[in-house]
Order: sequence, then structure tokens, then C-alpha cells
Amino acid sequence: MARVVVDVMLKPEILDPQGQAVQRALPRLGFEGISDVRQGKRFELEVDGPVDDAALARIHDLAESFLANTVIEDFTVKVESADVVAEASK
Amino acid sequence: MARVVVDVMLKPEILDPQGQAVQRALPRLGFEGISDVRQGKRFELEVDGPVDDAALARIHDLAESFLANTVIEDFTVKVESADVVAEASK
Amino acid sequence: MTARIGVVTFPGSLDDRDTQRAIRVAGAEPVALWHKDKDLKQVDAVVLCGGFSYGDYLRAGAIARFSPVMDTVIDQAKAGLPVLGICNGFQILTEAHLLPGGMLGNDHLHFICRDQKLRVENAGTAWTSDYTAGQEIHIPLKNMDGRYVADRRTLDELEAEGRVAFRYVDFNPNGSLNDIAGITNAAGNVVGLMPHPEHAVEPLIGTGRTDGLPFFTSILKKLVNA
Amino acid sequence: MSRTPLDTVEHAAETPDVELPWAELGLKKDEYERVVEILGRRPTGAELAMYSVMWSEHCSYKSSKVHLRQFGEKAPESDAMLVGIGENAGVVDVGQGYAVTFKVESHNHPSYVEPYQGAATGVGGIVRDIIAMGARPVAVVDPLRFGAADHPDTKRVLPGVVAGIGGYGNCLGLPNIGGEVVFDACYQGNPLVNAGAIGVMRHEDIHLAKASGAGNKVILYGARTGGDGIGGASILASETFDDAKPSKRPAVQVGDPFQEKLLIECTLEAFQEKLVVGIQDLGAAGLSCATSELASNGSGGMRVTLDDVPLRDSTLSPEEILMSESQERMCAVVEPGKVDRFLEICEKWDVIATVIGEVTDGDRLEIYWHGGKIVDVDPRTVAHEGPVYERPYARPSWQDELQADDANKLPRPQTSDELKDQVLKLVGSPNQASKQWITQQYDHFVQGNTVLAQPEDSGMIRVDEETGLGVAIATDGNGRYAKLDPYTGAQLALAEAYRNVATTGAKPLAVSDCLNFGSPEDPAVMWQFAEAVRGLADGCLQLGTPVTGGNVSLYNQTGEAAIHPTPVVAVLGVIDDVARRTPVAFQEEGQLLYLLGDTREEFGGSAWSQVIHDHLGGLPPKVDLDRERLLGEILISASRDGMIDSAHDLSDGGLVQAVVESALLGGKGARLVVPDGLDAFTFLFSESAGRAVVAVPRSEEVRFNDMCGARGLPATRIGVVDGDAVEVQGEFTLPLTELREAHEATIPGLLA
Ligand SMILES: Nc1ncnc2c1ncn2[C@@H]1O[C@H](COP(=O)(O)OP(=O)(O)O)[C@@H](O)[C@H]1O
Ligand SMILES: [Mg+2]
Repeated sequence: MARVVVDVMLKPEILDPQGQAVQRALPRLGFEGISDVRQGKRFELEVDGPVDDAALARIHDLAESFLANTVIEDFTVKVESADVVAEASK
Repeated sequence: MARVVVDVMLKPEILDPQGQAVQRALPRLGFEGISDVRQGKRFELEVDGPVDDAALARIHDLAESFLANTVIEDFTVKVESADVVAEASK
Repeated sequence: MTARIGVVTFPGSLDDRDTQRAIRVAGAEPVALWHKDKDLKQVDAVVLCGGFSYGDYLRAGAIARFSPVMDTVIDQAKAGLPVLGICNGFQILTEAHLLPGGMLGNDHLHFICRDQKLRVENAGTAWTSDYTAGQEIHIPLKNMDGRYVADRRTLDELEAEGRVAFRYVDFNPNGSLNDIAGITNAAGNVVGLMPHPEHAVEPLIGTGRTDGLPFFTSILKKLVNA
Repeated sequence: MSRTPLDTVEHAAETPDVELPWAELGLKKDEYERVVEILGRRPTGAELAMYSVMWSEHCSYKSSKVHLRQFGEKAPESDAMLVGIGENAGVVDVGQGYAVTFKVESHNHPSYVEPYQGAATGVGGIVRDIIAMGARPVAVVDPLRFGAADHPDTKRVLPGVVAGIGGYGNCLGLPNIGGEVVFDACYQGNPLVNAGAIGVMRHEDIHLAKASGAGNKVILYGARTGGDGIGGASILASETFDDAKPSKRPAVQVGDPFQEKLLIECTLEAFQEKLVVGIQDLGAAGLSCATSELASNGSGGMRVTLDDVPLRDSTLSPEEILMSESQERMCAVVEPGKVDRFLEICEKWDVIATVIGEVTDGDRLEIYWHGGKIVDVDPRTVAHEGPVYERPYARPSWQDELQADDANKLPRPQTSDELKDQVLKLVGSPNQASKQWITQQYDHFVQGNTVLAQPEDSGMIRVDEETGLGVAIATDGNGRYAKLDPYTGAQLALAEAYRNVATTGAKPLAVSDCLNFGSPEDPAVMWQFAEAVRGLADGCLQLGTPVTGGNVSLYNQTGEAAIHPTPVVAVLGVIDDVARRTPVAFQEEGQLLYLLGDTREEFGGSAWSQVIHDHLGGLPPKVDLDRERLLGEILISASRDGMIDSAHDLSDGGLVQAVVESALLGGKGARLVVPDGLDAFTFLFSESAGRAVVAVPRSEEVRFNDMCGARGLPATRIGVVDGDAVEVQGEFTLPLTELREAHEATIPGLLA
């Protein structure tokens, strides 16, 4: 079983009030030096079977038609390999 | 300027109604072979200046105290390097 | 003979019974439609009502858009069936690409419930003929994801073709571009808006105004006279 | 002890010396011994799990029970009462064949830890209580208390709580029609999130939580069971009891309002087809509670196979499954011949439903796991025969001193300018300011039956479209008054909620309450509790409004510091025709303003003493419940006979607060004259109870005066609806624009 991650973010030209709210709160929390914040969605899909090109293509379709609304959002699909997981976890 | 990404996901033992709703919809859309879906948040922070250990530690604090509620959520912090970005984009 | 107007119930629909009541108050016959049925029971028009279909968990309207009933609604709307989408219904219509653009979370990040002032910009659609263009009305508004967005080209096109059907007046409650509260397709049979006309059909209830009733009398007249 | 052999009943009998972690599960030594005595052996791990949660303060009311009995003992005669205390919620007859169920509950602690989810699941829980009675939920209310308005943590807690209540209630399609928002430093570490719900049904649809009829099936439906809110049960789940590693199980549950909406619809459909013999929601203590209560309220016993419970997490132990507080689950008892249809309805609504057991003709609750019997108990001993404490209570030593610190002696405004200045300060203070920023995050309109909602004196819902029959509800509670005198404070809460209902023209019928207090182990707190219950029970008897149910929340304290005693009272009323309802807003210029009731110098616990002097001391206003009743009757008659066009009850902030609110809502000002015998300050700021201000059309003045005179209710003409300012003759004029700015900018300024 492998994990495929789909990240969905608002297109850059679309106002992201959630990201802005975070950014505006930063100085109050004593954080400086962050010039922009955008907030999006992360989907973690547990895929049965091998994640080959065909599987990725299908997930790409899924993201395009369903997980993201491409009128307003962009997305990326990536396979989360074991070492990335290790590096990333807190 | 560098981009740091904070991913916030519900802890595995916590109910994720959003992920479930997506997963339950998949068969109707003709997608098989995905055994679990979890939905979380992705924050993209644009950091001024170098992303050194000190900066990362501060972002870690920010994530812990503000971006996530660690009672129910886990988070990961990672620096998004240029090549990762390239590989990931659709 | 009166008109039969279908109201679709999705899991999580909230205003289906209210919408049926509004249709009855206007003098038409409401017909309950179920999301799992492709069959529209030969109704003359369809309302997609407000609520949180599937909890609005992915995006408002995104999951409902893939239900069996929507396959038929999409086909027939393209063939001219009058369809009104209220709130969640509007969101479903944009997700189904029957109307352009998309709906996002309110710019202030909160749910908002208020008596909202609107201007009817297009009184030529199937659902607005009992208004006059430029008429100002008050309709309850209540939503989390009411911010209408579209790219510049789409907006210009909507404006040029007079397809912005309703605009917020005095106060933009959600950050919608061009103060858009509702739009229509080019043919004028598919209309979507965020405020809830079905909550403004009885003098005592809600805000105490009946400014929403003409939606339902408009379609009734159109169908009966057809 | 190794857990490898399943801890069955048999195994427990064979291994009497095994030590169980009863203390870690919150049981006292004598409580554990009592369990052993009841069973005649040591409990199994699963039995221990059940007893420990069901005998907790939260589920067993062990500290409060001895006092709560008064609600039954002193219950007034009432024809309206259909189902009383003890069921999921009380039910009252509102006429025309309709019955209404309503209840208030607390979700205080979870909302402090995770404001959004804590508050959201609070709404979810109370709504399931309403469904479990057979009713369609028609509205919710949310009495809230937070720490100081300008404290940084309030900015974390309040927006989350409000978003959670809205997020859940809005998604369920329940109009939010009332509540409270109160700020006080005493709630800093212990915000109070109370949530109430109302449901409507026909008399014949009332359902009870009982499992009867041997052979009937027990069906669990709704969400899968996960490791939510298990707390101590994980100790039982660990390999050995002594290596109790820190629990991985979350203390906070995440709600799924969409799932609950489906639960409502499929439950109501099953009721409609008469498929349900008994029903119980799963709330605190989850399956432990549902199975033991269903079984003990019914005629027989019950056998449950825990392996059949649909799980979200396959690693859960049987003890954890029994204790899990996963949300959005219900348990129904269904005759065998109707099971298929019941399951069909669940499937129609995409709700998972599973037969997990059946009613037996014995009197035991037996639970099986992997083929072994892990529970064999008399369900009554679990559900109803928990410990009862007579906790010591004593009037606190500081009470006299507090009451001696008389607010009536505080310095009062000396000049008209000062008076005017204090009015502005008052109407703009966080507790008196407009709560619109909060209440506009709630759907008021959904279901299309809302006649009155915020900021009216009570919420009102139309029940019958043909006849206009409606119900009204208001919740009130003033912790400052209750701190000064808990007996009187509880009665003042009752009186205010009663008055709020009557002010809208509805006849008060019944009461629910949520009693929020500190630690019962502190005799001073226990005294406050005992006094408040006594006050409420006496008050309900006198007003003729029985308590139909409620909730107790104890241990609301941080270290030694308890919250103010905060009894929150909900009063439900009925109105024959909602077309006769009386709104708060001034309707027409020229109408005459009358003040009903007596005004005394009463400033103890008042908003004025808090806002201007940051003072709490003296005695709260006097209560005269006969007067409240008379005032209520006058307000109801006046509304029915069209003698008044608007009305507003007087409570915190006094007359000036009420007049300013009516003026701002109606967009019309008022000219006021200080009546003879009163000074301007007392006239404007006193908080004497039993008062309301009404606007009388000139054509009705004589008739209205006659009615008040004949019934002996003081009615004083104090002015007229007029202009676009509030003017107190000879004192000051405040333009509505200035008042609006003061009243409406405060909360957004603090929170947005
Ligand atoms: N948390 C809340 N939720 C819903 N309504 C609220 C809330 N807080 C206050 N309200 C409403 O705002 C209005 C004013 O509240 P309040 O001043 O407490 O009323 P009163 O003094 O008449 O009891 C009432 O209609 C009340 O129901
Ligand atoms: Mg009031």
C-alpha cells in the first residue's frame, strides 16, 4: 500500500482570506519575517496495489475532476515515499 | 525567499468526516482501489531571509501553538526546495 | 392546471421542505425528487435547494454534483428545463458547470445570516419575470461559502451579456466579485443565487417580508402560459 | 496481570485476587467494593469500565441527586407535563395534539480544550436527546459564558465556540433562536458552553428509552465506533494494568453534523413507520450507558455481541468499545419482523446500521466478545443504583462580608453629563453590547418557521402552519446575582426567563435548567448548589412551571477558584397564534411608553456596578414571583388583545438598556420623563425584577390602563416613541447614531 498526496491550493490570483488571517495574526503572536501565507487542502490517499503511471494518471483525473475545482484551484499529485515521510515528521 | 510548508492533519485516531465523505464518493465516481482518504490543511509560508534551524524552530512553534491544535491534530514542517517544487507541480 | 416544480433532496439538504412550502404558497405543485433517482418525475422545473449536501465537506456542492439526479438535471437544463439553484443549489450548479465561476468561503471566514438587500439586475429570466429590472428587494442570506469568483474574462462576459441577475446592495456580505449575488446562464433558464427567496414568502416568518415570492410566481406564470 | 486470557465473567470468578485499576478509572475504594458486593465476585475489565463511567459524577449525578429530588417533590400540578424528569428530555403538551420536548446541557470542559469541536459536539449531543424522544428538532439555543472580554484567551475560545455551535447547528438545519453571551473573569479557565434544543412531535409519537419484548433486536446505527473520549478505558486496554502508558486516545471528539443530519432523517422516518419500540442516543458513556439504560428501563434483560459493533479502529478493546464516546450514534429496539425495514431506511439515508443484540426474558445485561461473556450484570445497578453522596455543605465564611459590601452605597453620577456618559459606557460594555457579531453566525431562518429570533426577548417557532400555534423559549442566568445569594439568584434566573417568554406573548409552561458550579467537594460550592436548587424548585412551584429535565455541570473551577454559581434556566412557553407575538422593536412614533412594575434602589450585582465600579457586592434584587406571574398575565393578555405593539423585559442594565435596545431595533427614538418619586439614576439603572416596558398605541391607552389598574399592576407612563434620539427630559439626549456606535462596535472590536 502506498500513499499518494494531492495538494490543492487556490489559484494565485484568487484572494485567500484564510491565509491572510493567519498572516495578520503572526505579528500578534510575535512572528516576524513571513511575507505571505496561503492555506490550502491536503488529501492523503491510501492506494491499494502498485502506484504505477496508470494509477497516478487516474489519481490525476480524480484530482482534476473532483478533489479540486480547477476553475478556482490548482493541484499537485505526488507519491509520498518512505524517506520523505521520515524527514517530514516532526 | 524560501517556502516552508506546514501540513496539518487530524490525528489518525480522530474521526475525519471530510476525508470520509470524499472516500465514500469515490465508487460513485468510478474510482476503485483507494482504501482510505484523510483531508487536512496545507499552509505555504513565504519566509524572508534564510531558513536556518532557528527559523525552522520558530515555525515549528508557530505550527504547534497556532496552525494546529495538537489535541486533535498532528503537523509536519518542511522546507520546499526548488527541485521538490518542480517535481511536484502538475 | 398548475405547474409541477421538483425540489431535489440530497443528503444534507436543509431547505427542501421550506422550498416546497414556498412553491405551494405561490400556487404551484411541489414534487419531491430524490438524489439517487435519475427520474425527474416529469416536472416542469427544478429547484436545487439550500443546505449542506454531503456536509459540504470537500467543497460546497462538489459531491452532490455527481449524484444520479444531477446527470438528468444537467442534460435537461441544457435542453431548456428551468432550474433554480438557491445557496447550496447555486454552488452545485457552478460545480456542475451549468453556471460559470465558483463559490468560495466568505472573505470574513464566518457563516453569515442576515436580511440582505439585493438589486434585481435581470428580470428576463425564467425565475425573475415578476420583478422589474433595477428593483431592490430584501432576502435572507445565510451561508458559509458565498463568495462568487470567476476569472476576469468570465466576469466581463457575464456583465456584458446582462447575466448578473442579482447584485448585493449597500453591503457585500461575502466578498463576491462585482457584488454578484446571483447569475443566469445565457438562455435564462438556469439561475443561481446565494440568498434564500424561499424564506421570504410569508409575512410573519423570518424577516417578515415576502420579497422572495416572485421567484415562484414568475416560474409558475411562465410554465402555465407556455 | 497479563491480559492474554480474555477477562470473562468465568475468568473473573476464578481469579478473585486480580487487582483492577479502579482508582485510575475514577472509582473510590468503597465504590469498587460495592461493585464487588453487587456482583458477588470481582468485576471483569469490561464490567469495571461500565460501572466506572456510569457511576461517574457526570452520568450518575452522585453529588447532586439528593438535591435534585426537590424538582420532583416540589413539582407544581401541571396538566401540560407528559414526560417528566428521568427521560432523555421532558415532554410537555402544547395543545392541538402537539407535544414539545426541550432540554439544556453543558459541554463546558471540552469546549475549553478544543473550542470548535467541543461546542459542536455539545449541540450534537443535545439534539440526539431530542430525537430520542420521538421529536423532530426545530430549534437550538446556546447560553454561553466566557472569561474577560479583553483577555487574549477569550479571543481563542469564543470565536471557536461560536463557529462550532454554528457549524454544527447550521449544518443540521436547526435555527438558532436564542441564548446568552456573558463575560466575566471568573469563567476564564472554565468557559460555560450550554446548549439547548427543542423538538416537536404529535402526542402519539413520544418514544422512551426502554428495551422490552423478549426477542426484539437491538440495532446500533450511525457512525462507526472509534477511540473517542475513552479516557481511562485505555488503562484497561494496555497490556498490563500497571504499565499505564499515557493514553493515545483523544479526550476530544470530532463531530460530523452531516452524519447527524442523516441520523435525524432516518430516525424520524423509522418513527413514522412505527418501527421503533425503544430508543436511546449514545452520549456520555456511549454503549455502556445506552445498553444499561435501555435494559434497565425495559421489562427484560439484554444480550449484546460486541464483535458486531462497526468499528473505525480495529484495535479497540471491548472495554474501549463500551466506553467510547464516538458521536452521532443511536441505539434502537426493533421487533424482529420490522428489522429489515428499519435497515432499509438506514440504507436509504446511507447510515450504517447493525443488529448488535436482542432483548431477553431474563433480567441481566450480558455482553459477549470473541465468544466469551465479558459482562453479566443487573443493568439497574449500573444505570440507576450508582452511589449517592450527601456531600457536606456550608455557607461560605465570606458570604456575609460580600453581602455587606453594599452596591447601593457606590458613588453615583453627580451631573447630567456624567449620567449620560455612564449610559454610553453601559450600553457599550461587553455584556450589554449587541451580540450580533455572534448571532449572525447562526442560521435563524432554516425550516421556515422562525417567528422571533435574536435579539428578541425569546425565540419563537411556529408549530402548526394552519392554526399558527407556536412555542417560545428563553434562557437566562446571572452568576453575579447567584454569587451574592444563590437561592435568590436561581429564582431571578427563572423569573427572567419566565418574563422573557411572557413578554413575547407566550404563556410559560415548563422549565429546563443547566446548573453550572465549581467543585462539589468544596462545602461552600455545595452550599451554593443546594441553595440554587432549593430556590429554583421553590420558584417553579410558585410559578406553576415544572422542571422537566436538565443537566448538572460540576468541577468548573481552576485550582481553588470556582466560577460564580451559574444556574441557567430555560423556560418554554406556548402561544395560540404566533400572529399575536410581541416584538422588542419600537413600531410607531407616538406610541406611549409604560413601565410595568416597581422600581427600587437595587444595584447589587447590577451591570452598572460592574461596568462603572468593577464591583460585586450587596444583595441581588428582590424576587416577587407572584408579581412576575401577574406581569406575565398582563403581557400575554395585552398581546392577545392587541393593546401593545412592542414590549421588552427589564433585566441587566435596567430600563435604559431596554429602551436603547428597542429604539435601535426599531430605528425610532424615545422621549422619557423621570417619574415622580424616582431619581433619574435609579430610574435608568436599577435592576429591580418583575418589570417590563411596553409601547401602547394611543387608542389603547385607556383600555390598557384599566386592565393594569384592575389587576393591581403598577403601570407608569414614562414617555413616548419619538424622533431619532433617546432623550431623558432635563438630563440628556443621545442620538441613535451615537448609541448604535457604542452598542454595536464593541464585540467586533474585541473579536473580529
Ligand atoms: N449565544 C447566543 N446565541 C443566540 N442568541 C443569543 C446569544 N446571546 C445572546 N443572544 C440573544 O440576544 C438577545 C439579547 O440577549 P440578552 O441581553 O441576554 O437577553 P435578555 O436580557 O432579554 O435575556 C436575546 O434575543 C438572546 O436570545
Ligand atoms: Mg429580555
